[in-house]
Amino acid sequence: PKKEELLSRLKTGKNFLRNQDLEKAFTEFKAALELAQNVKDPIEEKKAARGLGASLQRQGKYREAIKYHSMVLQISEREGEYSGSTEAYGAIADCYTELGDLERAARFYDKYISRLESD
Amino acid sequence: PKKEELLSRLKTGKNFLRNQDLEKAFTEFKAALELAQNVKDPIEEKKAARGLGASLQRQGKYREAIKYHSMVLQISEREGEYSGSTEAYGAIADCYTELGDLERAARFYDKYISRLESD
Amino acid sequence: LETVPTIKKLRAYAERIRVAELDKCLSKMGDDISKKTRRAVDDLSRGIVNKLLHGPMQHLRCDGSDSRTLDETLENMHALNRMFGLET
Amino acid sequence: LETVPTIKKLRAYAERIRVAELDKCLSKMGDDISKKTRRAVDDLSRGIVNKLLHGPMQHLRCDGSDSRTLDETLENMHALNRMFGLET
Repeated sequence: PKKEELLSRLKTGKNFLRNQDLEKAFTEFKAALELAQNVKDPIEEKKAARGLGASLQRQGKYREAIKYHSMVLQISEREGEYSGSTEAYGAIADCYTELGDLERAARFYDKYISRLESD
Repeated sequence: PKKEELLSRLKTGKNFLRNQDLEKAFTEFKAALELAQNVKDPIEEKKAARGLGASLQRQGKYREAIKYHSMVLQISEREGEYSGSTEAYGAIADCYTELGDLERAARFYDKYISRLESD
Repeated sequence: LETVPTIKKLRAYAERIRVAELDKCLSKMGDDISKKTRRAVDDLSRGIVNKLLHGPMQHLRCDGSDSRTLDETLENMHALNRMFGLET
Repeated sequence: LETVPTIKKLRAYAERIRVAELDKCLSKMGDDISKKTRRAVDDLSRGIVNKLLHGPMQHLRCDGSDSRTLDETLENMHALNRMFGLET
């Protein structure tokens, strides 16, 4: 049942995100993140973190967005399962670009680019 | 049963093509083309014609390949169903490029390019 | 017309990627997929490639009626040759 | 570093195409698809986009240690800006 709620939160979060309903999306993904940590499902945990990052990023809250995109990378490291990492590096770099920190953006884009050919 | 044979011929043709077994591929697609015309299935007829074009093209028989790629376009016109047309324009242009007829290649590439954004 | 061979090479480059990724996808999906699904993923792969190629392809086919356009078209060609390693 | 914003815009351009085509594909496939299938088509769409972008992205990040490389990188950037209409 918790797993079901998790999946449903992720789904509504995605729909809110798609409709640019960013604060509602944030709330859903936040709940999903807690549920995912509760049931110890790292794949869904990453999806929630990525959704949080995307919601904040589209609101222009780049520093907070970086926090959640970085969480995706941390979960990958913790689990040794790297799905979503390429996208996370790219998103973090996008945020630094918006913040005008092109040096740091370039470093994250380099990680992103070096992963584009892998799967 | 004819329809089944048709689908199976297309499938083996594709596998031969993939393994660069080009003459065997040609034979399969040729049989498939006749079957498709027999059972009046224009979608599969186009697939067979395209397979024939591809087999010939990879053998360097560009003029003959153009004949079959053009057949795809004719079937589309006849049926008012244009799946495969973008690819056919591109393939014909590729053949003219190989033949050194860049003028004609350019004309077909223009048709190809104008269709890239449609579905 | 100098750009025509580049169009051919770029198409071939993208097609190799498309077929390789489509094969991976189909092998993940197994043999029990419907014709409709098979068609949908094929369309997906073509749709992405075609829409991504549209801009570059168009900019390889400026008609060159004034010299600036021709220069730009050739610059586009050189950049594409470099970026996709098409010059082999 | 001048090329960093172009990387961002090119990523966004490709992502819009990817999402649009993926949505079309999923709506053709209906609601009854398995998680495995859903994952496979998502991977397909990302695989094609990432592999197609790899060359251009790499050529926007030459380190510019000698001037020729820097010039080429900027030419690549200008060509990409033109071809994908990124300069808006």
